[in-house]
Amino acid sequence: MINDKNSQKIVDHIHNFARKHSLWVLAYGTGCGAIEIPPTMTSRYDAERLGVRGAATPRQADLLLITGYLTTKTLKRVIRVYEQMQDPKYVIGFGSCTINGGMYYDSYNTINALDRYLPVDVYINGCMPRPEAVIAGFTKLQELITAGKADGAAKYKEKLEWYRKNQKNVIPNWTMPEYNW
Amino acid sequence: MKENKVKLAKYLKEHFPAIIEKDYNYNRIDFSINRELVPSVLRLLKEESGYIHLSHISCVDWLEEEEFELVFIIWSPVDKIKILIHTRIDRNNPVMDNIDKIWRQANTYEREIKEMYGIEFTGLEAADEFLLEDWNGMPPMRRDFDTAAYASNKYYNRPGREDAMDVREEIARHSGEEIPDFAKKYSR
Amino acid sequence: MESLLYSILGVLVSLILAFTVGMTYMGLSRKITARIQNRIGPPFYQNFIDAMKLYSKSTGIHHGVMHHLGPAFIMVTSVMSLMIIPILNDSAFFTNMNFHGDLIFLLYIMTFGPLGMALGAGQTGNPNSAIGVTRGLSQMVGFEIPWVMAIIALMIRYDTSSIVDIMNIQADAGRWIMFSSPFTFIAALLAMLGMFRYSPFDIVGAPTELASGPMSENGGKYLFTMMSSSSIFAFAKLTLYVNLFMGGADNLLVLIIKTFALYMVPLLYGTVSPRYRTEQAVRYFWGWPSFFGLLAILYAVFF
Amino acid sequence: MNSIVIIFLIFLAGAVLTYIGQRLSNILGSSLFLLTIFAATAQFYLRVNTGDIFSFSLNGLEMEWGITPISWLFSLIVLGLGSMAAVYSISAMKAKERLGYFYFNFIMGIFSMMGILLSRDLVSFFIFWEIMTWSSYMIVIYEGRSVQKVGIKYFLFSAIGAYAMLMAIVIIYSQVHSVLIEDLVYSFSSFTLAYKIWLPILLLTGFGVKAGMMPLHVWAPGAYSHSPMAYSSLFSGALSKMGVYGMVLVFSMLITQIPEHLLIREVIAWLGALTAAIGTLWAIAQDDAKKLLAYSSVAQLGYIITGVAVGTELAMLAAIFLAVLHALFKGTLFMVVGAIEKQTGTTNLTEVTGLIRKMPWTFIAALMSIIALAGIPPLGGFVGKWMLYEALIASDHYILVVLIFFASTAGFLYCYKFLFGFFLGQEEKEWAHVKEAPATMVVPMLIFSVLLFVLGTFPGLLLKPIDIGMQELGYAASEGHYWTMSVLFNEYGNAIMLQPILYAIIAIFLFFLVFLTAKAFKGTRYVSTKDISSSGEVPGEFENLSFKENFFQPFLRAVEPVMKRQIDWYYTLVGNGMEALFNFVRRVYTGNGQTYAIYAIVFLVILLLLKSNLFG
Amino acid sequence: MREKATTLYIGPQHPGITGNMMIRLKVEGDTIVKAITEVGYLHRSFEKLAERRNWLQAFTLMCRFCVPEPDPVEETYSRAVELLEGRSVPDRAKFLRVLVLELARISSQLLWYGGQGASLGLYTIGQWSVGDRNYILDLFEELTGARVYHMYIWPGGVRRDMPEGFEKRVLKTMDYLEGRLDEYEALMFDNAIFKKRTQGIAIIDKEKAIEWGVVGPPLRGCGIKSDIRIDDPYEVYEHLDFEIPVYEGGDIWARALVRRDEIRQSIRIVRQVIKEMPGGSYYNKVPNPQKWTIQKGDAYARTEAVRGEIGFYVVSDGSNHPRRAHMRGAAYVHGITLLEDILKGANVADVSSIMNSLGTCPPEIER
Repeated sequence: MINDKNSQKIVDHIHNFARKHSLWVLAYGTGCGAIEIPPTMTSRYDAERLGVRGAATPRQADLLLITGYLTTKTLKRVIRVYEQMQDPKYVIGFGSCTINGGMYYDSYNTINALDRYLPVDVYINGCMPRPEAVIAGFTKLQELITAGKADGAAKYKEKLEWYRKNQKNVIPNWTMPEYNW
Repeated sequence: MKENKVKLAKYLKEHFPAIIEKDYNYNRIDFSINRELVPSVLRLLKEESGYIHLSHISCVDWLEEEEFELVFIIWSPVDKIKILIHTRIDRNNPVMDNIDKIWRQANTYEREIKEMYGIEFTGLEAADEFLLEDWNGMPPMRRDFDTAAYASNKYYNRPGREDAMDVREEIARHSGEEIPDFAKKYSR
Repeated sequence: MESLLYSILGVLVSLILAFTVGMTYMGLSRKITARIQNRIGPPFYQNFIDAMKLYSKSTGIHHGVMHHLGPAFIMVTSVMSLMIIPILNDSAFFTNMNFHGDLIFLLYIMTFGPLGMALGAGQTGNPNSAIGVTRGLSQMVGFEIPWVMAIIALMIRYDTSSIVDIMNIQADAGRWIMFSSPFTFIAALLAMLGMFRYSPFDIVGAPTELASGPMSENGGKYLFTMMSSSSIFAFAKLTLYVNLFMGGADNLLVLIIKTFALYMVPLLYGTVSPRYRTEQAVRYFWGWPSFFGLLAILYAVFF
Repeated sequence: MNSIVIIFLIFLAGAVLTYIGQRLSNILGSSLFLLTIFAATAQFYLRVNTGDIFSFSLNGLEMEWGITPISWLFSLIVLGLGSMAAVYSISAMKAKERLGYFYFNFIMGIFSMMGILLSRDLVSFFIFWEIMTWSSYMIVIYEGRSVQKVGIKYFLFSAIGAYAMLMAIVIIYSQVHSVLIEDLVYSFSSFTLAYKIWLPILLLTGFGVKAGMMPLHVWAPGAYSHSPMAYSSLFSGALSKMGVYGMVLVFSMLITQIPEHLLIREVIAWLGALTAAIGTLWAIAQDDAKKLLAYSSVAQLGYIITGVAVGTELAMLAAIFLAVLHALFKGTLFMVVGAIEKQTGTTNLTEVTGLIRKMPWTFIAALMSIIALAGIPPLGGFVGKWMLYEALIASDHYILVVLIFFASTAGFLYCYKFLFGFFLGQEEKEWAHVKEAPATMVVPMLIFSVLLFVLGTFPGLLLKPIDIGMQELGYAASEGHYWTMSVLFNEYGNAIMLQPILYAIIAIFLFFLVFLTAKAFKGTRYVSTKDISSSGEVPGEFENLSFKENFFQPFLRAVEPVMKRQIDWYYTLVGNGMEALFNFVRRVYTGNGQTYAIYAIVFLVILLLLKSNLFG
Repeated sequence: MREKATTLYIGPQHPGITGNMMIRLKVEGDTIVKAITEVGYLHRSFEKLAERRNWLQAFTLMCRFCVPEPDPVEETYSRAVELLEGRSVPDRAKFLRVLVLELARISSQLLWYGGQGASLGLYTIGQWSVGDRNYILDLFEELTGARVYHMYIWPGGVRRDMPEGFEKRVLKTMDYLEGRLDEYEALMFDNAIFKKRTQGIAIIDKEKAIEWGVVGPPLRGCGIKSDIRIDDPYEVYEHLDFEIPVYEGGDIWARALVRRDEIRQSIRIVRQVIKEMPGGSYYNKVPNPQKWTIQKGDAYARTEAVRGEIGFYVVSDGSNHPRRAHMRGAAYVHGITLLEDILKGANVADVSSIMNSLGTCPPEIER
């Protein structure tokens, strides 16, 4: 509708402002990090004051929290859920396990580096990350959104083949329905 | 406690002469028996002696001895004694009798042991997959399954996992941030 | 022609007003809930940001034409009911289209949206949506009974089915219907609890039961439309209640105070109530609220 | 020759010719069938004027055929729906057996209904009534022995109604010594009180059976749902309206002459409202679309009966308006079911799913009719419902309003179930082959949908003839008082202006349609219904994602006490087992058409004998 | 051919699920005709990994078995290893362990309050109780250095002594909590709707409870007094004075009442422990972990965790790492067979509530 470059910039700015202050987290506790989500959301830490709130289904969500280690079985579901989310969408990796496998580095059932399979915008380290750290992660993501750098979803589309190759490497039976992006 | 255990051992000996008893201190007593008799021992203990609670079923892989050891741990709230019943089965032909008719919860244990060790429980009715999805290798809990090798083959390992490497600078370079002073002074 | 333009302008202004006020109320409700829950809560304008975010989603999916149109149906209901509810007493500007409709028309136009939403949710093929819809429609049958009883009582008592007339009657008598026909008010208020779908009547989109029910497949722009629609509708409903039972409002400030006070009822009740099951909710509405509705009718007939 | 007689001759000759023609060839049969109905329709509307009277005497019995405004109005239903259903049935009945039989009875049905409307004496009224019962009965049992139980139920109740009516006619004749309706009306006030009470009750029993009034509605769900859908639309849309027609006559002519405190009005109005409520609840519980629509018809007729029984100007206006609309939307809905049955082979709402993209036109027709049925503005159903509520409130029937409103709101449930069941939900592989129904089936439905739409905004088009008909029945003119072309008024003088509402709705709808669709506002794209957010899981191949079974279970649980027993149960209780009763009836009556014909003839003979021997 | 009943997925991505697991519900109307649980989304194979670690390294894995209540698992593992080795634990360590265990019990029950409330749409109680739970986590943080995974109870004792003035802060927190509990109970247990939603739902009768091996609060909610702290006492529980709440009924309501009372009892225990805390050492030092070998044998230790009985079967082959460390989770029984059985015939609306009341915890099942 608006072709002018400057006004596009302004529109982008407004959009980014809205996006960063309204992060709807998909209700999916993939790992043990899920235990620190309730404290983050409830009275002491109250992430809702940053505009972070839960969303029940992937269609409504903006933010996918990978709360800890991912088994291959969960990874398959996470990929499906992630692909059902609407752009722009963000991924936060929680805890050491998502970064390099953490203490499960030698487990036969968990992946060791999340960003090979999904585009991660922000990692929060720790085991467990404390609610403060989680909130710091949210603010970091907000900064990235403002700067326009939280473009994981775009990267994912761009490098889809690479991601798919990695995903299919670890998921033995790839029975996903056909998506049209 | 002590006399109860002696009585119990005597009682079981009467019914199952082959049973081997081993007493531990406090409230534990162990019995070993061959696998065919395990269900009848358990049924006897549950129905006649009040050992109504099946606390645990475990499996140990004795690779060196080519055997699996199955351990059934049962508990009586009246006697307050826990009994460990050990049985050994051939590792190359691992078959065991199903006891989920005696205790319903045994079903879950057996499903897991079947999946993790590849032990067949005769007459077990449950879905094939329990914890693993589309697993078609060696049952992973067997001693000869090398999980570290499997993991390093299958999954990408991020560099820096090797012991005692300081990755902070690399992370900082990657994310374009300064390392805060307080972080600098800690070192391994 | 000029008057048409004038009323279209009035409609647009009241739409913007309803959207703003409704959104702010919802934001405030989040804030108030948060305070009850010992939290700071989001800023009161959080809902505007959320709406903006939803609109700025760069992709959106639908599962077919009814799903696509569902939000439009809902919007028709919200805007239509806003249009036939006068916003202020004796205001030329905010009369909208109130002379075109009456209470029974309002009852029916209010069901247009749920049906549209139900159709939209139905086409997604998501079983959660379908279950949510069955729950929502069942609940609607529940709360419409006391609500229609209250409306009939009003019509009997005041010999009119026009909202404007009822407002004028209150202005003339100098007494709110809330006090002069208390049973009617109670029945309508209890029905309102269901209409607002806060706990304990939030059975439609109950997250822990059905993900988010009929909205399971709606994201981005659809959710934005539904969100705006529900805030407009909330304002319309509150204004209607204020008009019918609390003497209407002479200016916007009074209107906002009155609607907000009314809004607190479902909100505060919601924060301390668990959720009913569907049949319990339906039976609840056919219990005490309908009894009060019956009393209201008897009261209107005999007094 | 009199134009009325010509119509009857067209029908009779057409019926026979069609039957013979169908024996010769399909095309000949179908074209004769259509020709007959259209010729008769044309003859009726072009050549017959109100006031045409054909009187004759049979065995000394004065009889009269003629047309009044009110019967002209009902003829709209019969001929309009009849001709559309005829067009529809050409495709719908394609490749079915015994078409000649079907066509014959179809024409005879319309013929008899026209006969009822044109009769101005009770004997020919009764004869045509029996022909109607007989022809519809023949179609109910069209599908053979499997529906015999249903047929017998229909037969049994029709017989009860017929006996009641016959008894009433005999009484009337004994009192008035004439069977002309106007004589009856003229001398009714001189009847004794007992006759004044019993006559309307007997007549209403007869009409109530056809109109499906509780507790005489038991036959209706089965009969509606088991006849071929092409006929069901006529059956539920027009044939049941004959009962309403009779009731209108009884209430406006006879009951106005008896004292109010006898409460006949109240009782019938309550029965109507209860019919509406119970019928709605049972419709919600149905899984078969035909059954659902059948119960829905029972419920809708309940509204109409209530309106007729309350009998104030506005109520009568509303009732007749609703009667016409019911013919439109229920006719369409039965046609929709027929179309779906033809394309998918089943009418089970739990099996068929996701047809919206396969049968879009059918869906539009269904949606329009459903919106009208549910009474949602801006379609026609709203006008009728609104007038009914206002009439009930104005005539102090407050609890009835609540009951009717309950039925109407609960009606949304089955409306949604119908739409969701067939058209929405998952698109399953097993229905991937389904195509849109042929044009001859779709066009009648769409015509009706357009009519519903037009009547929603310009109800005056229909209210005008109703008004004229009601004036004939002795009501004051209501135009300008209760309605104008597109404005409705209630007793309090509040108005609903339908035009601005329509325009506003269209404007809002279009605005958001554009908003949701246009690229400029970030367009969206279609994804298949298989790609739903099912908690991250990929549904298995055989897993059913369509939520169909026990659709409204929570609601039905809430109303469980009311629905514990079908009305049938009470009949079974009374008759020491309906099964036993059926068996008895089956022994008396073998279940084929001929015996019914014999039965009807016997009736006639008895009537004539009675005439000459008893009262001669 | 398509199935008749509709498939409804509860989880893994679902707001109502109590962890990363899936229940495939087959529903007709809102009645569940069949429920199939599917687990394995969290299977990391701790036990396999533990076989590759030495005795002390394995302990860091163990506490991560069950997220909401890591301490009972640490306790059970440590005690199993101690039993196996015959290592004794100082008295002070025992008291500290009981302190941590009971604090963990309170914290977990507070989390349950949130789960049970939210599953029925009462979000306020969750906000309160999970918020107040932070005070307990603060205590943990002070004592152990971590909020969630404390790694405090380890073989040979505990890892640290109490800091200065810790007792006072514990007591203060307990006083505060006790006051708050009244509010929770008023909000939840005095609520007519809550009663309507829980009474008579998901009934387990006594015979079934025994037959299916139910443990913990669900068992006590059936009217069976069974608690390992009394039946098979460990640490110092036999010297403490507390009651085991038992309620008849076997429905969600009874289980909720049991949990409600358990918090009060835990507070009572904590107060006693603080009062009777002996002095002395808190740790019997183990050898250099790399060289720490344990003689061949096996041991089984059981603990009453919040959800019920957990047990550790530890086997040593004489080396410096466990041959087998097999845990039995409390939810292992409730989570699969029993849940499937109870859900059959239940209402869709109650699934989440039932899971919360049974205390289904997938990580414990899957390990």
